Amino acid sequence: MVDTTKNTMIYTTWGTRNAKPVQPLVAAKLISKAKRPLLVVGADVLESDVLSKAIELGKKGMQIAATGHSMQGFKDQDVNAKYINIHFLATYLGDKTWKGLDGLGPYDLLIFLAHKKYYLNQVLSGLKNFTDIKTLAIDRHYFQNADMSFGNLKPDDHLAALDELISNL
Amino acid sequence: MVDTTKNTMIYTTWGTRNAKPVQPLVAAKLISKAKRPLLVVGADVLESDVLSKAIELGKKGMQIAATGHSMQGFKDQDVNAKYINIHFLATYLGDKTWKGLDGLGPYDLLIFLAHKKYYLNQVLSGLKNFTDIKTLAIDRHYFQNADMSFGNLKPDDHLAALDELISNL
Amino acid sequence: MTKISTGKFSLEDLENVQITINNIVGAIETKAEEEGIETGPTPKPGVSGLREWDYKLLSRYQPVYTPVCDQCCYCTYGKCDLGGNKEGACGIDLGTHQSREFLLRVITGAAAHSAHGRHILHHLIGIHGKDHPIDVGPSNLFAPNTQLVTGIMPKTLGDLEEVVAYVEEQLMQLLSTIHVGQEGSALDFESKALHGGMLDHVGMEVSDIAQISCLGMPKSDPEAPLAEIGMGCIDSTKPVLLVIGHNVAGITYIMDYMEEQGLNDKIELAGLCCTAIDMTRYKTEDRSQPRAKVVGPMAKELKMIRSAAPDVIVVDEQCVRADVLDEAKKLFIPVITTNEKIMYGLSNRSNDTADQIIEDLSSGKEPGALILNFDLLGEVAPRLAMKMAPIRDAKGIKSLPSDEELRTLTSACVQCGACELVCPNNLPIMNAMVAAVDGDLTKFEKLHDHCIACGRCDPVCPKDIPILNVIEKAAQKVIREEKGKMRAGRGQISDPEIREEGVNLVMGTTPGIVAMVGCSNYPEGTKDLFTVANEMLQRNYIVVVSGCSAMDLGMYKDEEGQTLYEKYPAKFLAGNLINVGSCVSNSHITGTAIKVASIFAQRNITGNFEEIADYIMNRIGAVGVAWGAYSQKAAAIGTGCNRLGIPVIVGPHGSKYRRALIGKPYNEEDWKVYDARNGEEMPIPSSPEFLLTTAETIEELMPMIAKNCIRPSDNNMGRMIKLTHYIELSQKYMGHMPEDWYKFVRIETDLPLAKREELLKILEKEHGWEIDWKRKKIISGPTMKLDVSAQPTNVKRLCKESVC
Amino acid sequence: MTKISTGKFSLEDLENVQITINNIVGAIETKAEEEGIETGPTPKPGVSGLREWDYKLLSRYQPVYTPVCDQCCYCTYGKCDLGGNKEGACGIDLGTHQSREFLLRVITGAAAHSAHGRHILHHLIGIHGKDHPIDVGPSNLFAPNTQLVTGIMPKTLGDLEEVVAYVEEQLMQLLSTIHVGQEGSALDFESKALHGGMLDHVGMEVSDIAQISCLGMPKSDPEAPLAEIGMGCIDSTKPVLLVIGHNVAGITYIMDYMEEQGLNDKIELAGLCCTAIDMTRYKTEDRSQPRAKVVGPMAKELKMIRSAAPDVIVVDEQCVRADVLDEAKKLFIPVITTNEKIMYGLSNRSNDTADQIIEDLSSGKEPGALILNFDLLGEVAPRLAMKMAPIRDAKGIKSLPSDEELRTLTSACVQCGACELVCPNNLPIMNAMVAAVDGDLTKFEKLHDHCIACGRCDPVCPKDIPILNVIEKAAQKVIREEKGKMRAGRGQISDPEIREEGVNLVMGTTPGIVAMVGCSNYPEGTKDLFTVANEMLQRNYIVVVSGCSAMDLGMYKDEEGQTLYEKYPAKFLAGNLINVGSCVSNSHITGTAIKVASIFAQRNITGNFEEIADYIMNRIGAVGVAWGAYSQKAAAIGTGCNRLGIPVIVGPHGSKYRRALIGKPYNEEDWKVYDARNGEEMPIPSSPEFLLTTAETIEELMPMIAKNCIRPSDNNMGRMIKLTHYIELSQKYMGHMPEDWYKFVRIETDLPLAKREELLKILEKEHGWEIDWKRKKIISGPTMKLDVSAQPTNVKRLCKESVC
Repeated sequence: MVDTTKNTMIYTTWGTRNAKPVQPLVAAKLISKAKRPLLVVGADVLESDVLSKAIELGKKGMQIAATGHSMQGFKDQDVNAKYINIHFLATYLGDKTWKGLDGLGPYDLLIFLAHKKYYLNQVLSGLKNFTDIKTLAIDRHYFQNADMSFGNLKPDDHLAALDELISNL
Repeated sequence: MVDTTKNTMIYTTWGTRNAKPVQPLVAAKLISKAKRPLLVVGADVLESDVLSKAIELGKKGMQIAATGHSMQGFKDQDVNAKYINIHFLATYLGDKTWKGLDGLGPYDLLIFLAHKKYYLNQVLSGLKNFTDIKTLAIDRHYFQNADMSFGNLKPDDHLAALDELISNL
Repeated sequence: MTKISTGKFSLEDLENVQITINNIVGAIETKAEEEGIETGPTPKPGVSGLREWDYKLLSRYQPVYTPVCDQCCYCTYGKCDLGGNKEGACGIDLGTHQSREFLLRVITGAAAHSAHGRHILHHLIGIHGKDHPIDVGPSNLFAPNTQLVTGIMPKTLGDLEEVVAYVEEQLMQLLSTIHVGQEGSALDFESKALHGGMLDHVGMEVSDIAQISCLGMPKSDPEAPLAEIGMGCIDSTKPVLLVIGHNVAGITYIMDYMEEQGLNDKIELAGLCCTAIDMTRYKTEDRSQPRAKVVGPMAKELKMIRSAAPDVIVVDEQCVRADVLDEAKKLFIPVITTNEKIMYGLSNRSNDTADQIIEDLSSGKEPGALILNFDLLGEVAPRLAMKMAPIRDAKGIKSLPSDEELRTLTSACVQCGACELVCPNNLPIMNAMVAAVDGDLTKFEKLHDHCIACGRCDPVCPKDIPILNVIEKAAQKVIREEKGKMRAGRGQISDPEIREEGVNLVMGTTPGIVAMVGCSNYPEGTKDLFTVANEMLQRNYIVVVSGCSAMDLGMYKDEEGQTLYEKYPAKFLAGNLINVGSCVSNSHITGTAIKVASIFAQRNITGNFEEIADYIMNRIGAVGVAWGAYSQKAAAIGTGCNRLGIPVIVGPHGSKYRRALIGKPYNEEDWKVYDARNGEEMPIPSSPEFLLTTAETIEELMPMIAKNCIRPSDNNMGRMIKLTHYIELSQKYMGHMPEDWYKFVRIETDLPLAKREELLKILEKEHGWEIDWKRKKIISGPTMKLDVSAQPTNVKRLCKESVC
Repeated sequence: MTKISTGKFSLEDLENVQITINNIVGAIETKAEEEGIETGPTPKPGVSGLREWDYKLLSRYQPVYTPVCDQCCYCTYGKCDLGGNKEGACGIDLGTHQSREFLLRVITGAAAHSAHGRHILHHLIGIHGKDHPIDVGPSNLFAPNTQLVTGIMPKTLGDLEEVVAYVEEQLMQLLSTIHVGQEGSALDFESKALHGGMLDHVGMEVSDIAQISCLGMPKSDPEAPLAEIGMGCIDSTKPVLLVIGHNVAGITYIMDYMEEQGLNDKIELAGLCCTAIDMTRYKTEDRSQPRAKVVGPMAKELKMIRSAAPDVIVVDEQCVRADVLDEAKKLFIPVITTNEKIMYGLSNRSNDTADQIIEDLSSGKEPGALILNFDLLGEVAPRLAMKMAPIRDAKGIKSLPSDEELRTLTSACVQCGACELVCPNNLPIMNAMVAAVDGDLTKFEKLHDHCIACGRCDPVCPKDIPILNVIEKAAQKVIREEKGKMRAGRGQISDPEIREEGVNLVMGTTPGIVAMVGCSNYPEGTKDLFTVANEMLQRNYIVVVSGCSAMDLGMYKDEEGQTLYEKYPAKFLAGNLINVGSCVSNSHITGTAIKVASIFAQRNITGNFEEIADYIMNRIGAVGVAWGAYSQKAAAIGTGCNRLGIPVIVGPHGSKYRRALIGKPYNEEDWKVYDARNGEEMPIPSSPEFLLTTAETIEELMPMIAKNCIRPSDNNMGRMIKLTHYIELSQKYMGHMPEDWYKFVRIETDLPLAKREELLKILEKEHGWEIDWKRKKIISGPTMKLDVSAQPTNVKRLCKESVC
């Protein structure tokens, strides 16, 4: 078992509010409890072993918002993935009338995986300050602007943490 | 015994570095170990029961830098107090050639008591970023720009914490 | 050769054509020459034009940085953590970034004043024409800052356009240096900041002399009338028209409409901030009673709105809260914006009829309107106020809790401390809540004065107590008593006044000028300001005030029920209290110092900045105090004073300006100047000890003022007077004899008369000076000599050639 | 009545007097009238002059804020925590504060360009006089941005002064609104930001047309010569004179001195950033070989200095690292500052002799000098380089570690991760260290391209490894191969070119213009830029580049060893690659769009901003890409494009600009315009879908570009072409058919020819459209009709009166 809450070292701060570090089990529970979770997967997924984990997560029934060109990784996989630009996604999420990628209504939990740290932290900064949507980062960096996040992890530990998370869904 | 490390709530942040919260006993040890400590007492000392504690500290042999008009409180008390404007003090402390209030050389620990929170935090911001001098705040607010600080305390708890500190010197 | 000058011309061979010549190359120098005035070395200096002077200042008064943030977020390489003075991605370190941040505040402030100047100048030229003469009172030196900096001696409104254009050009150069990858030296950023501060005073001067010349404002009038001031003086039984801002241009149309329509008695016209001051100046050069009442400075804005008294709010620009529209909406108060700087997202109704606009606003169809057409504004605002008052009465709109509700609300407090944590002054709100539950409102009454009504407390209360409303309700008794008087801004100090008082200032027999300026972000309430002014006036200092400080000072009365404005006359003489006017009138304070150099000392000021600043620094004992400074404008004003060698003290909140300029009295080599008679170095007292610093309390402030009025040029009478006040104020407020008093003693006659013997003993005993006790003379000890004919200067080129 | 115009005049009755008339009231309108041109409704618009247009843009493209900081530290009430969109002490909330912050970045950028313009204009007028004609090539429309915005049609350098003065005035008005207590509406701050962006393009245009007219730069020349570029092309066996910055004014004196003294072959003259570009433009209008070599953009600065190759560094302004002097000092490289914007605290030696300065700098007595006298600069810099080279050789100065040291240093790495945490791109430095210990440098070679050489890693290493030097040393092999070609900036697009290509653009048969601009803060290295340009050029897009992008693009070669500049011609035609020039040349990109409206569509552009922006937004398929945008200038450039209706995509770091402008395609009511023929509403495709947004990767970027080149005015051929590229690029780079492709189909001929049948099937099956399979026609389904004679407009007043 990996302790995903240990290293929350940050380089700069946006303000006084920082993400709560979570363990994989807690993250799994959060996801399980969510009614409309959305897994947002960035293009970094294509450069690592994380892709298979993302697909596994998708196969658990979660809808995937594939940002950047991560769609490449979900082609012909049996997952519900749709492309959307992450900045657009964040914009639409701020609009209470938006019906989601599938037209079925708003999401109650966003789970982020495989993003550029500086970029996602900005997107999360917008969501944190201007929406009520809960956000969870299960990436290998500590995303301080999420509501909850894994800490900074080594690649292997990260994969192990994702495995633990998936096995608890 | 008061736990002075519990409440480190802050309203805004300067950056990623925050003061280490300390217990009175630890503060006392730090002071005892210091070769040239300087107790910097602000004008808020005149409006509270803290004055007697400041005088007790002074009587332990520590030199007092009396900022604002706190000199009023040290008049005819048997303590070594000298008036200095706190902004001047911070300026001189940044100058390695300054010989101190008594001409005997540089200080190795600054202890702060009875200051306006926003004002001292600014002074500490300068010291933190541009000097190597260790700073300790034993005030009733958490001073995040000090190296070490009590947390936010209720007035009575603060007096008790000062008593504990003094008794351990 | 026919000489051409600016102005309008008809030429014979160009029938029916009138040419307006605006600029002629070399015209500044030519004109100056014609008038027998030599132009100094730096007319219209560029960014580096006065860098050598700045470096002189900065070598004695070194920048001290107290960052408000350890990070930089200017560009997308960042954000960067510069903590511990690390370098960011562009190579800038924290110190240099702080100097850049400071520069940014200064030019933001300067731009606020100068953009105001550009606006009102454009407006007034539109009405009065470019040839409208500048008339500021009994002065030949109309525009001391302008002439000093640009070399231009403006005679007409049109002449001022070139001045503003110069300021705009220079400010854009400075703004460009804020960009990533520009200046890399903290000292050069500081020099740029000083440049920006200097420009600010030019911008302010243009604004104020233009409006004084056109709007019937008092012209150097010591007997300018007294206006009513304070929340307590507003009669809310009438329709209340509240004006907020800094630029009176549009408001004059409202005032004229009310006058023409005979509405002066029917509508309560009240103003907040400097527009209020300028409303009391508008058409009062005949000393008639000002037609508007002054509520107070920015700290009263939210309180005034929350009182629900205003029926219409008109805002113009600067120091207007960003939430005025939101707050007003809740209380069904329509808001009219009148200036491009603040439009609040409202529809532009400038081309609609008054009837349409009044209908839409009074029906609530629109929460407000943008009206840039002042004729229309003049009609809409008063008519709307008349219409809104009964509508709002009928709706029974109120904001503050009832007595009953007050008890319920205060009982709800769970003493969590969140409000105290977010309060800028960490005020003891919890204690006041507890006391109020027991019916004791005195703690809230005290809070009311200390509270700057920023409203940060409201949203954090876990019990949803509307804390600010509770404070305001609980303090109703004292608010009703907030009635005072303020002398309408008198404008510049006139030339004859300078002639009379100059010598006393330079010799020190008038102990000093205390300029109390700036905003109302006070650490311990507004009364502190009164306390300081009263003390210094009793000690015969000249107290000059402006803007927020001028307002706040009028809110308090002495034991006899008199405000300081009623108690003290307003000439430029020792022991007088002078309100120069609104924020832009601050230029007259620096202008006064320049005038002393010009009129009393006969120095050439035209394009001759360095020499005059050097003169002022070494001879004029003036100290600026911006006790409640909050804004970028205050940073600009202070920095402009600094470049002229005038030191400024700000309150503790001023530490958040990020940098101070503080000297080191213990470094003897820093306190030397040349004697211009022979170029020899001479030691000077370490005063001013700083150019910009903070003080913690007014008790600390007062002896600081007195001490820092000491100048090398003091004669023995002057030095004795200054030293007396320094020692007395230290003893009175700090409870001690200052440690360094002896350093200012050159000769026994410098010593305060009443204590001379006592002090001679101390000098002998504690400092080892030799005293001739028979003649009560000092034989040895002082590091400086008294030599009133010495000519102290920091500028080598100003020394007689023989030696330098 | 005799008509007077600006210019120089002699008058008979004023003997020997020559009057220069600069401004005549109403002159803009008069002049335009004389030339048969009607002035539009908004010459020289004020801050609110185009607010209605802005509100139209902002209602479809709403601001989206991604704060870089949740706090505000503008004034001493603060700092305030605005987290969760709370209000601060002045009443401003986080969203509004972000819009203010964005405005500040925009005007900072605009000021950087415009202050540069003011400087070089002043300089060139000093040499060539006010009457020097503007000559930018075969164009009657010299200054499209200037004419559009101000209504002025400049003919001479002197005419440009009024233009800059207008920009300065407006920028100061905008800067003033940054002050606390000004604007309270986020949308009005956005409108102000758009105003600032528009001003930026005017300021840039003035800068560039002034220098093109005076410095012998290529004038709309498609055959402008090719310059050498890359760190690998610098010959450090010669004395190396390195120039850094953006303003070539002073550097031309160095180049002339070298030419006169026959030093061109003796000194290696190399440039960084836009000064480098302008050095390759200087005196190359005859297509002669540029005399300077280009090192690259800002990301190469620290690497170039750390290589220890430069013997002298000369800096001017903008995008110069703040630590140049410190870094250079360590390597005994003297630094000369030449511009008031960057003085680095160096002594002003402008009045000293060349010999004195060279002596003091070569002896190490002074680390550098400020020289504002360009004649002196021209002599000192080359002579000093000649003198320094042997001195530095003799000292054996080197910076990069030896092979041996490299191994020791990389072995010292303890894999703590501190460097990766502070790296702006979180680059995998630890892995590269490990690999290097085993002798594998390929990971460092890859890092070198991704690394922007900011140096944030160096100070945090607990083992004091000079990480940046390690990267540079380890990548020596690839650095030596960094040799490419860049076409010298050709300047504007000429009128004849517009006439030829305009119709293809408006009808869409040229699939679009991709303007690749801005800085080098790339997320994944510079090669991405090459990849994008190459792809789009092969697809027949017009690719326009400038500044950093223009440089970086020249660093890469295709399989045949050709750079894109060598491979593609540089006319304004489909499939051409055009380098317009340096940063200020970006104005020619917007200028091109304005020219299409003017020359091809015969619209009046004079003071007619709204109509032209409306035209461009609805008809010209242009997309700006600032993939590595880092600076405030890039924010200003992009925002200026936005006000003209041109969408811009920035790289992921661009999210740190704090706000994007993004539309909502799912809100159908947002995607309607009027048909100007009759004022009826007509639906339009949701393209551009945004005005400013970010993309994550270039694979995502490319289909975004293609899609957002779609415009309502596309004819069926044009739409088919654009759709083909959109679909193909999505499939190629994203691996999927885009979801929304069908929304752009109006008629079967809009469908890509090769896939028509397949796509018709999808339309029938998945979207329920009715298809006539015999005739292969769409019977029902599309929400829009194809009507090439429709005149889409967002501006009601431009519709025929009958209906609107």
